[in-house]
Amino acid sequence: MKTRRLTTSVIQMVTLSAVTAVLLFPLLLTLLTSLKPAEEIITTAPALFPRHWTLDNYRTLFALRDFPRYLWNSLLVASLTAAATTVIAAMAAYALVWMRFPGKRAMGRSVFFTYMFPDILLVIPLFMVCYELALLDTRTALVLTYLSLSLPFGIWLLKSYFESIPVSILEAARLDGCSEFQCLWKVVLPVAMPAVAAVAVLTFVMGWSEYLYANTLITTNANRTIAIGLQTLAGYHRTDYGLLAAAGIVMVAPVVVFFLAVQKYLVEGLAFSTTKRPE
Amino acid sequence: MKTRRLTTSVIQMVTLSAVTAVLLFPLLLTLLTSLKPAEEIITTAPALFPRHWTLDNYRTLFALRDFPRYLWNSLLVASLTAAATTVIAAMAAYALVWMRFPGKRAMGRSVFFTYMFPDILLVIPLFMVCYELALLDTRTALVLTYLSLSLPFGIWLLKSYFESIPVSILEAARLDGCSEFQCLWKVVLPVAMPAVAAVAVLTFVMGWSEYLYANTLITTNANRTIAIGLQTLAGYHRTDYGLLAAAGIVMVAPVVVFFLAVQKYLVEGLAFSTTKRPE
Amino acid sequence: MAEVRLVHVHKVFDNGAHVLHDITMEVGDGEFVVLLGPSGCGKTTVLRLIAGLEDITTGEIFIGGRRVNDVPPKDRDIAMVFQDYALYPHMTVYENIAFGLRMRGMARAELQRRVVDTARVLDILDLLQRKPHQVSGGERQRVALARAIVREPKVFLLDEPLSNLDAKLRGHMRAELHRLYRSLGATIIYVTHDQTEAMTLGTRIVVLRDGVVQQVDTPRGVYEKPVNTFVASFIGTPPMNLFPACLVQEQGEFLLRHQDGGLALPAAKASAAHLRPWLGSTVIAGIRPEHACLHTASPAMGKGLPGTVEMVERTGAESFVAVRTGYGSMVVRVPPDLPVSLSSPVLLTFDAEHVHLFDAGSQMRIL
Amino acid sequence: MAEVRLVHVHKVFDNGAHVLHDITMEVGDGEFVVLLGPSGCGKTTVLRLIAGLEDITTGEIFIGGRRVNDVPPKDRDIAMVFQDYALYPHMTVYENIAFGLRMRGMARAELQRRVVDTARVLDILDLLQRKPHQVSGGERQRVALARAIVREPKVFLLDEPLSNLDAKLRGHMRAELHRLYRSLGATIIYVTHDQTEAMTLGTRIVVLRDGVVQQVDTPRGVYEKPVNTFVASFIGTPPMNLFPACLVQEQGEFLLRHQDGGLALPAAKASAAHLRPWLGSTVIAGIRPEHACLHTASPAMGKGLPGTVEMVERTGAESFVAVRTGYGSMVVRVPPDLPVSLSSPVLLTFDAEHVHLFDAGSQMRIL
Repeated sequence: MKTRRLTTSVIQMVTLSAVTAVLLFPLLLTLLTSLKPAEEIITTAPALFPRHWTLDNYRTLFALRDFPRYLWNSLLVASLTAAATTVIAAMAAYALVWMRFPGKRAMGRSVFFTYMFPDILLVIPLFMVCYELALLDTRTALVLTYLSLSLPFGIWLLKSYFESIPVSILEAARLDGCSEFQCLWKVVLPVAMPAVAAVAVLTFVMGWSEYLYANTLITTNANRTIAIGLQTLAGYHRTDYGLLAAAGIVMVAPVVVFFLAVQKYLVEGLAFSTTKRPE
Repeated sequence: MKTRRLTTSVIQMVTLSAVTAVLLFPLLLTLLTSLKPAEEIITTAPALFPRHWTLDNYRTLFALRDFPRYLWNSLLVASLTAAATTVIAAMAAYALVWMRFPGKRAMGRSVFFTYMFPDILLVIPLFMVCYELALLDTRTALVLTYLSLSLPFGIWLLKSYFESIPVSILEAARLDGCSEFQCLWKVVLPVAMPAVAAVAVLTFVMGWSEYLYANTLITTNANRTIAIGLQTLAGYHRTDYGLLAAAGIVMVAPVVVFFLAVQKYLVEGLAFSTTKRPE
Repeated sequence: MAEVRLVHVHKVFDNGAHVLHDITMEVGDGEFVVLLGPSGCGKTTVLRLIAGLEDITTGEIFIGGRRVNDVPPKDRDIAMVFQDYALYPHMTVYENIAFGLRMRGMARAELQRRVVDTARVLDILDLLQRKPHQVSGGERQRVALARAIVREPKVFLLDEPLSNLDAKLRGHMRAELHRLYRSLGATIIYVTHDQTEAMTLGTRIVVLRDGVVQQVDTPRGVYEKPVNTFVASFIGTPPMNLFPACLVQEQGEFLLRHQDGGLALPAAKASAAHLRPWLGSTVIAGIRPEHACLHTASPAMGKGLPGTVEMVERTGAESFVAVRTGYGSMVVRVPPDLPVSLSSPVLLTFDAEHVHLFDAGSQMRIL
Repeated sequence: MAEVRLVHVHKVFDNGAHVLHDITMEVGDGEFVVLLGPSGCGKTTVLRLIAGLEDITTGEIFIGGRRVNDVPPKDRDIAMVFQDYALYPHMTVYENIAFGLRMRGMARAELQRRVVDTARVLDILDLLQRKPHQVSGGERQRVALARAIVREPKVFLLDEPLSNLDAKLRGHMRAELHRLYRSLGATIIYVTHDQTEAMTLGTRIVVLRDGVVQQVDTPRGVYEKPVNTFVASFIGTPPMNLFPACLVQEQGEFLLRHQDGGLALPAAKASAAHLRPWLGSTVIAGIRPEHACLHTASPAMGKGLPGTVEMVERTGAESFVAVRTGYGSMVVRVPPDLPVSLSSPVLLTFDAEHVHLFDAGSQMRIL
């Protein structure tokens, strides 16, 4: 028995490591590239691991005048998007699930339809809208645009989760003296914390890494986000893969850290039901 | 009573129309723009509706030598992606939910982690991989890339849905003589039809409208998809918004038609649980 | 504490389902009234209307003399125990119990005293710091009760509170609810489909069917004088045996005639004037399993309904024998050890004192 | 049909939970064996091991003499009825019933004949074209049974098949299951936590607790001679009254002494040699509610256990009185109309023929 369990553990670890390696291979490749000197990257026989480990690429990156500004812009836009999406989506999903109003069913469907809409189609109309509102080349325009992209998904995910909460808990809260807003704030949100966390993280990542709209709506260097910054860098340093890889790693680092911190919540939040083992 | 119900109906319809209009406003704007002559688009006082309705933009579009080819490429890539994703994701989700193997739990989490990964970060490594495999500038490269992007989402969505299927149904099927593959094919897939349809549609839309990778991995005009085609058009006809709008409408039309046809399935597929009215 | 009154209440759902028809009932101050009926009869909807969780379509509801049609749930001063307990999963037991008081702005010291007092009454003092998922089903039930009791509401509404417990625990909690009711002197409205709960807990029972009140009476009244065949067969396990018989009068005696003889109705019960309209016509006779008697000795021993043994169910403390007769299958209660063999011929006699008669058309009670 | 044998079966789940301990049992050809126990006792796991839905950790399982440890579920020739029925929601009732035959490649005509025959037996002929969600709970139950029966398997496994039905339907389906069992002559293994089902359906009962077999006996044996206090209190509603008493011998008679007197054990039951080891020490006495007698007339009327009435539960056909005594609360079964007032003093006497004695330490039966 004991030997068998040990064997199982070993098999588990090996399998797991292999799978993780495959899934994370692109990330690993980028990380290793970012730690190579230039002559090891552009070569006829590239190796996986650097022969000479170096932080030169990172030094170069942070010495670039605009890079910290890109980081700050992305942080600002992504945070505001995440916060606004979470709050608005929570209220909308609450109304869609538990309040009665005309056209509710159709509205629920529309939300999903919007979610399915190809982003690229909205570029031209959104550009026109921003132009009319004199919002072109502002970070406000980006936040508003990202909101319109992330809300459908956020509402849908929270709605799915809310639907798994028994309505009796809300009714108990109402009998206990809660207003609708207090029901949402004191009962639904704490119970749905995993889904709320998922929406916040996914929205943050979207805002952090979005490229198409950031490229269309932002025109001056001062307002560029890091996704565009990477592209700009690629323009100036077309063949400097080491520098680009370092920028990529810097860009993804906060996301990975954040994800690892909240992963338990996220997974719970997305596994709506669990197959229970029979007694 | 009757009056009241009528009033409710009217309110419902009005609300619904208003909401739909807001949600579909960008699409409407694009549609109307595509039906305007050029002089009505580039003007200091643009109107919502065309004064002169025209199909000129569409005529111009289809007269462009490459446009039909872009459409065909997109159709091919999107269909293959959708088909492959659905089949592979179904098998993977089945294994993750109902089969036992080491590291299953961690693998389930990895899937979600991958889903959360910013696409833009993968551009460089995927470019390198395609280069090594001599797949640059092929539609195969696009399909493989899109698969790697859509599988995590597809697996996650099907897994969530599968988890809501009682395991006893599968066990009954096994006792009735089904192999694992027959369980998937004869029991799970028909029951999970809504989720399967959702994955197929969403994946198709993704492949149909993806821009970043199509732009990176495809270099010759013959292999361009319609998303890149639009960008190319925008390059040649930078200010011809009417033409761009027409291209956008052509691009989104099959998606809208397809969506309307299967929307009932989709919505059912995504509402995992329903709040039951008490007796 | 207060009384609750429903006056001509109707409920029609948005989808057009007319689930409650003209419900008029009164629950006196300090009464324990049980709403009993099969699933889908609308009993839970009545409770939800009283709580204010659903709007009533027409009619009026009064709590403590005040019309509450338009009063929101939180201002009706009622407490409800839900079938699934509806505990807040993210709060400890203490916070669950305290939540309602806190929302009403009670001072901290008073709140703490009340929560601890209530927890002591329900014997859950040592669970206060746990989360709901860390306590057992029976304990969760107690927490739900504590949350209702701590508020000291005018009326308690209980929606099938024992249905999620296993049989053993259900018996135990039934006794405890009874004790609690006596010590609180509360007004309680209790919904169940379990007639044992209704019989043992209620001071009065309201039997509902398809949204219509069938009978309002004490448990004993409902059991001994069901107003129609529905109530007669719904109350009692196994249910009352119902069979058609012809009512005749012979030598001044009322007689239920069946193919193999007749059953004389006791003079004390059968008043000639009352039964005359049904003379000569077929009525539905009802007899409970414990008021029928099984004779196995000799099949030719005299008056009685002959039949053959179809099934024997022995529960240990008693046995029930299903006998196939000319009027269908009839169940008789017999002592646990009575030797009965399947397919053997037997004779049934009935205790005439306990025969029920119903009109064949309206299904309403005659006698 | 075939017999089923489990030999020293253990089950340890992946998470390390050791849910079954050394289960050895035999189900004869054509027997109806009920696995009975509280939730969490492992009874469903036993069924799933026999079905092959779980692997056994150690031990052996034989079906019809063939060792099936490594035989996949589909080749064990067993049929299972699941607690939630597990009907295929996308197939009609006909397709549900036919699926297992179709998977085994049965010819179309033969298949159709078998499905229709089975549907006729279960009285669901007119439902064949409906989907499962279009039929009622009781009908779904019949479809699940039909799906099992149509295969004509060696063994039927039923996992709490009646637990999702309401009380009325449950009684009805119980009778029908009994009828079906008699007509099929099948080997049935039936899991339940409901002792009424176990008592009325099983030819033998296996009582499980925490993954250990407590007793294997006929319903009557389990009820009348429970091997330990767990079985004694698990079987029977309300449960057996258990209380400590001192076993002494006075004038050649064995006596259970309690504070207010004693209870002489009948000579026929009490053999001196057998009871000697416990003489002078405290044992646990057990008496069922129907074997205790309540005396209300005069509190000073003689020998008996005095107490006060704590609660009266009247179910209509009978009443149960809870009496608080020096040994805790005891429940007595009394006639339905016996007038008993709360808090009044009463005297309990016990039917010595039906007293059970258990060892205070091991909780095992002595007498």
